[in-house]
Amino acid sequence: MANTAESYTSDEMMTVAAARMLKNGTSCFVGIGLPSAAANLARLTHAPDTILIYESGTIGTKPNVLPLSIGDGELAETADTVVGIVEIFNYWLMGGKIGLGFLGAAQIDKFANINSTVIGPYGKPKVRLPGAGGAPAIAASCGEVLITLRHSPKAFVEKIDFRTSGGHMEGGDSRQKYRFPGKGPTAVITDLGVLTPDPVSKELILTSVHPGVTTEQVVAATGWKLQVAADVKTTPEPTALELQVLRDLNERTAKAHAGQA
Amino acid sequence: MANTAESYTSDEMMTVAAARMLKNGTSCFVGIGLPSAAANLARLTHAPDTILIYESGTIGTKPNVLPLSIGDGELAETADTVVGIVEIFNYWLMGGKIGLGFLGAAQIDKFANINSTVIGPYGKPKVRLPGAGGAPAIAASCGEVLITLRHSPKAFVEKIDFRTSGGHMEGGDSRQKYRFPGKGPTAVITDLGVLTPDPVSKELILTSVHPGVTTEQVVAATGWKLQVAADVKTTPEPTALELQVLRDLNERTAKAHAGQA
Amino acid sequence: MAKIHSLQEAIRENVHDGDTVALEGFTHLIPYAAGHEIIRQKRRDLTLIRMTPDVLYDQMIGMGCVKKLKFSWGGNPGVGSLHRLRDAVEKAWPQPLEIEEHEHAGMAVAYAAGASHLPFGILRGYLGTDLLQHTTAKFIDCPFTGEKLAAVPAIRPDVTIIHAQKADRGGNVLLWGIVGAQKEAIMAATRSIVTVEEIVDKLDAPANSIILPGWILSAVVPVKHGAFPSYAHGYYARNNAFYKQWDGISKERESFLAWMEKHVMNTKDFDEYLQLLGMGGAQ
Amino acid sequence: MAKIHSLQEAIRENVHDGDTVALEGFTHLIPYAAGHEIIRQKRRDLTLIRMTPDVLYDQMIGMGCVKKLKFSWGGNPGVGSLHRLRDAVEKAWPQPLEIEEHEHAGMAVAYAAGASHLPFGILRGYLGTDLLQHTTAKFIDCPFTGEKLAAVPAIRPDVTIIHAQKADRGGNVLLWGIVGAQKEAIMAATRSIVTVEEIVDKLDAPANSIILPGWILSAVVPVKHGAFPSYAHGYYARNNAFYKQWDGISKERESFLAWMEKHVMNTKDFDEYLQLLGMGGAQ
Repeated sequence: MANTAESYTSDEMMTVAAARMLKNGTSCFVGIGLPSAAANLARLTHAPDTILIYESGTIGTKPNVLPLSIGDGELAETADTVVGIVEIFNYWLMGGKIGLGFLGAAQIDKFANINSTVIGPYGKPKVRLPGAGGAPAIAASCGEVLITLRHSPKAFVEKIDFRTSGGHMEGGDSRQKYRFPGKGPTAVITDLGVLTPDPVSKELILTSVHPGVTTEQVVAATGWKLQVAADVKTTPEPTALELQVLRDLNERTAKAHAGQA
Repeated sequence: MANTAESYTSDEMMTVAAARMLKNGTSCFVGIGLPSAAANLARLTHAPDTILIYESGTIGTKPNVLPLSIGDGELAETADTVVGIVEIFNYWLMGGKIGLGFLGAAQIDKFANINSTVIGPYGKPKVRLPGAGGAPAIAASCGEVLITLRHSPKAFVEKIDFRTSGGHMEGGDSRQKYRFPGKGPTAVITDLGVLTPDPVSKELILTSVHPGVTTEQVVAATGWKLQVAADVKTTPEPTALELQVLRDLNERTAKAHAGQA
Repeated sequence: MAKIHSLQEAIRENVHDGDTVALEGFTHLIPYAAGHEIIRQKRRDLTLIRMTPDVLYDQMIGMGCVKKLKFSWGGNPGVGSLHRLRDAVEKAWPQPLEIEEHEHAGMAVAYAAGASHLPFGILRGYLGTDLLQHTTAKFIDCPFTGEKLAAVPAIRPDVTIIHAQKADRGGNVLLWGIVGAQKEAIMAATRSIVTVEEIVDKLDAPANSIILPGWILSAVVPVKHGAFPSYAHGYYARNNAFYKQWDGISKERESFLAWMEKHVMNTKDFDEYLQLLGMGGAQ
Repeated sequence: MAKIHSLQEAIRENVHDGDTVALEGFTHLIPYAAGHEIIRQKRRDLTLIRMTPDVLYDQMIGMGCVKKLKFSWGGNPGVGSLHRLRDAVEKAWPQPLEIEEHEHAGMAVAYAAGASHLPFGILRGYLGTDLLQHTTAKFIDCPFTGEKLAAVPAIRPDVTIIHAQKADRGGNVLLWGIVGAQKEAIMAATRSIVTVEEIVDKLDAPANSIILPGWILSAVVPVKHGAFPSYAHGYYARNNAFYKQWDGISKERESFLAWMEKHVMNTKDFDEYLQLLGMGGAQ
C-alpha cells in the first residue's frame, strides 16, 4: 500500500476496507448498494477471479457499471450463466455452494443480527423498510457473512426493532442451536472502522479504526457500549489505485443511470 | 371410415384402436413402445394438434420416426421445448397440466392396476422387469389414463404380482381415498378388443371386440372371469389411410434404427 | 392454445374484483402495461403477490386496487422506499393494506410448490427471524433426521400476469435474461396472461430455452414496450432515471394522483401513455 | 476452478471403493467413457445411483463393481431386459446386488432435495403401490391441509459423473438437449466429474443455457465420443443398433465376459475401444 491518495471520503474508505476483505476466487453472494460497490471494487483490483452472484440469478457476473437494481440488464449480460429464482435460492444459496455473503442493513445489534424490515413497531411503523429479500437465507447459508453499513447510534442499536436476518443470535454458541449451515458474520465494515465478533462471546469488537477516526468517535456512534480491542489497528488508507478504480466505477455508474428518460 | 384395407395384423388393429381414443388437442404423456406408436399415429391422422410429452422432458414433440428409447434425439429435435426431469415431473405431470396418460404394462388386473416391475416374488423374481419409471405418477396425476397391451392370460391376471401403478385400486370408489388428482384408467386397448371400467364397480368390461375376434376368445385370453357388455360392439376396421400412415411410420422407424453401428 | 387477445379484453376476462393476482417479474420484464390496464379498469380488493413489489405495485396500491399484499422485498430498487406502499401501511391511505411478509427463499419455494400442485414447500428458513410472527410459514420435522424445517403454503394465484419478449402465432411464449419466478408463477396459477414485445412467425429458440407453450396460457397479448420503465432484455434497457423520478412523483398524495390521472386514467391504453412520455419509439 | 484432467486421473482421484456414485444421463449423454474407466480401474462395492440404469450399469454390474443399485427404471430402452442386472438380482452373479427401487418422480425430487441441501423432498407418490415395501420413502402430514404426502430422502452422491457437449478452458461446462437430472445430480454431490466432447476457447452459450460453472466441479475431462453408444446432441446420434446388439452380447455370462475383456479390460482407454469398434470418427 505504497501510494496513498491526498484525500478521500469516509464512504470511499468504507468501500475500500470492505473490498479488501474479499479473498480472490471466493464465490460471493452480493446485496445491492454498498456490498455491490465493495465486491466489484475487489473484483476490479486484488480479486479478479471472485465469483459474484446476485439473487436475481446472475452467476459469475462482471458488471462494467454498478447495478441500480438487483436485476439490471448489465448483470445478466456479463454473467457466466443466468438461472431462475427458484434455482438460485434452492440449489446455489441454500444448497451450500456460496462461500461468502455480503449484506447491508438498516440496523444492527452487538451480535450482528440485522434489521432491514421496519423502524418502530411492526404494526405501526415509523419507517417501513423494504423487508427481508434474500438476506435471511444469505445470513444462514453462506460460509461466512460480511456486513457493511454507515455508523450511527440509530443504526448500531442495543436492540433492533425487527430481526430480519440472524447473525450470532443471542451471542456465545447460541447460533449453533439454529443449525444454520454457515458460520455467520465475520466482520462489519463501516465508514468509521471495522468490527469483528469476539471468538467466544461473539459480541462485536472494534478492531480497526479508519485513518483520522478515534475510538471515542466510534464508541459515540454506537448505540450499545462498544468494546474496543486492546490492540485496535488503524485501517491502511486507500491506495491511489483503489481510489481511482472506485471513482471510475462510480463515475461510469452515475453516467449510465442518468442517461435515460 | 369408408376405405377398409384388405388385411392387417392384430397389432395394427390394436394400435389403430388405441390411436382413435386420442382427442385432438389433448396434452398426452406418452410411454415408450405401443403407447408411443398409437399416440403418434393419432397425431399423423385425426389429431394433428395433440401435444405429445415424453418423460425425458420433451414437450410438444413431433417425431418423424418412433423413438426407440424415451430420450432419442429425434424427440428433442422436434419438440416445442425440452425441460429437465425435475421440472417435467414436478411442474408438468404432478403439477396437473396433463390431460391424458398413455401407458403400457406387463400385467393388469380387473381394476386396471398395472405391474411393470416383476413377475414372481419381488425377492426371488421369475422375471425382473424394468420397474416403475414414470408410470405411478402418470397413473395418479393425468386427467385420465389409457392402457395398451397384448391380451393373454399371463398379462390379464386375477392378481398382479406387484402393483407398480394404481388404476381403480380395489374397485368401486376406492381410488378416491388415495386422493389421486386424476380419474384413472378410462380404457384398456388390446390386440383383441377394448375394455372399459364399469361406471360403478370400476371392473373392466369388454365393450368392443376387434373384427374377426369373438367374445369367447377374449374371455379365454383373460385370467379373470371377464365380464362382457350386453351390447358389445365390433371395433371398426382400420381404414386404408390409418394403415398406410402406420406402416409408413413403422418402416421409417425400422430404417432409422437399423442405420447405425 | 392461447388466444391472442387485446389487453383490455384479457384483463376484463381474467382479472376480477377480489382475485389473487401475481404480476411477477424480478426487476426485468415487469408487466407495467397489464398493471396499468387493471388500474384503468378499476379492479378492487385484489390480493397482490410478488417477491419484489416495486413502482407498479406502488401505483396499484395508491390507486386503491389492493386489499392485501404478499411479498418478500418491497422497494424502489436502488432508490428507496415505495411512498404509496408506506402510506398505505403506515397511514391506511387510500385504504388499509394488509400485508403478509416472507423472505425471498420462502416465496421462491412457495411458487415452486404451487407449480407442482403441492400444498406446501420446504426450506431451511424463517428460523431465528421475527418474520415468523408475521408470516404463514410453519415448522415440520424431517421424518429421517428429525431436523426442523420451515414449510410455506403453496402460492396458487387466481391469475398470474407476466411480460415476455415474444410469442409465435400459436401463443407459445419465449423469454430470456433474468427470469425470476415467472415460469413457476404462471404454472401455479388458475389463469394466466402474458404480454409480449412482439408476435413472430417462428420463435427460433435455442435448445432448452424458457418457453411457455400456448396451451397452458389463457391469453397472450402483444404490447410493445409493455415493461417500461422496467426492461425487456434484447429490446430496451431499464429506465433507471424514471425509477429515480418516481421518488418525487409519488412522495405526496396530490402529485401522485395528478400523475396517475394524467398518465394512466386519462390515456386509453399503454401506447397512448408511452406517447405522452415522449416514448415515440414504442410505435 | 475445475482442473482439466485426464480421465484416468479424474477417476483415480475421485472414485473410491465403496463410494456412492451417480453416473447420470437420461438416455442422452450417458457417461460411458467414465464408466468404462471405473471398470478398468476395478472399483469395488460401489453403490450406483441412476434413474434409468441401462447398458453401462449392466456392464459395471456384470464386471463386479457394484454392491447396491438405487434406481427407478432399469432396462435396455426399447430393446428389453438388462441381462446382467437380472442375473445379479435373480442369481446373485457375479455377486448379490442389493436394490433400492423408486419411481421416477421420487428420484427426481430426491435429486432436487440433494442439490438444495435439504434432508428430503416431497411429492404425491408411492401411495397405492407395492414400491412402498421396497423403498426408503416415508409419509408426512401437510401442516396446512392434513394431506398425506410422500417424503423421499435426499440423494447426496459421493461423486456424480456426467457427460456434456463442451467446456471452456476455465472448466465451465455447457450441455443441451435432453438434460435429465444431471444438473441436480452434480449439485447434490460432494465431488463431480464432467467428461465433454470438446474443450473450446469460448462457450458462446445462448441466454439461460444450462451451464455448470467450473468452480463447482472437481474435474473436467475431454473425451471425444465419450457417450457412445448413447449420444451427444449436436455431435452424434444414438447408436440404437448397438443397444440392440447388446441384447445378444450380454445374454450369456461367457459372451459378456469375453466382450468386456476384449473391448474394455484389454483396451487402454476409450479411444482405443472406439477404434476397436471401427469408430474412426472419434479420432
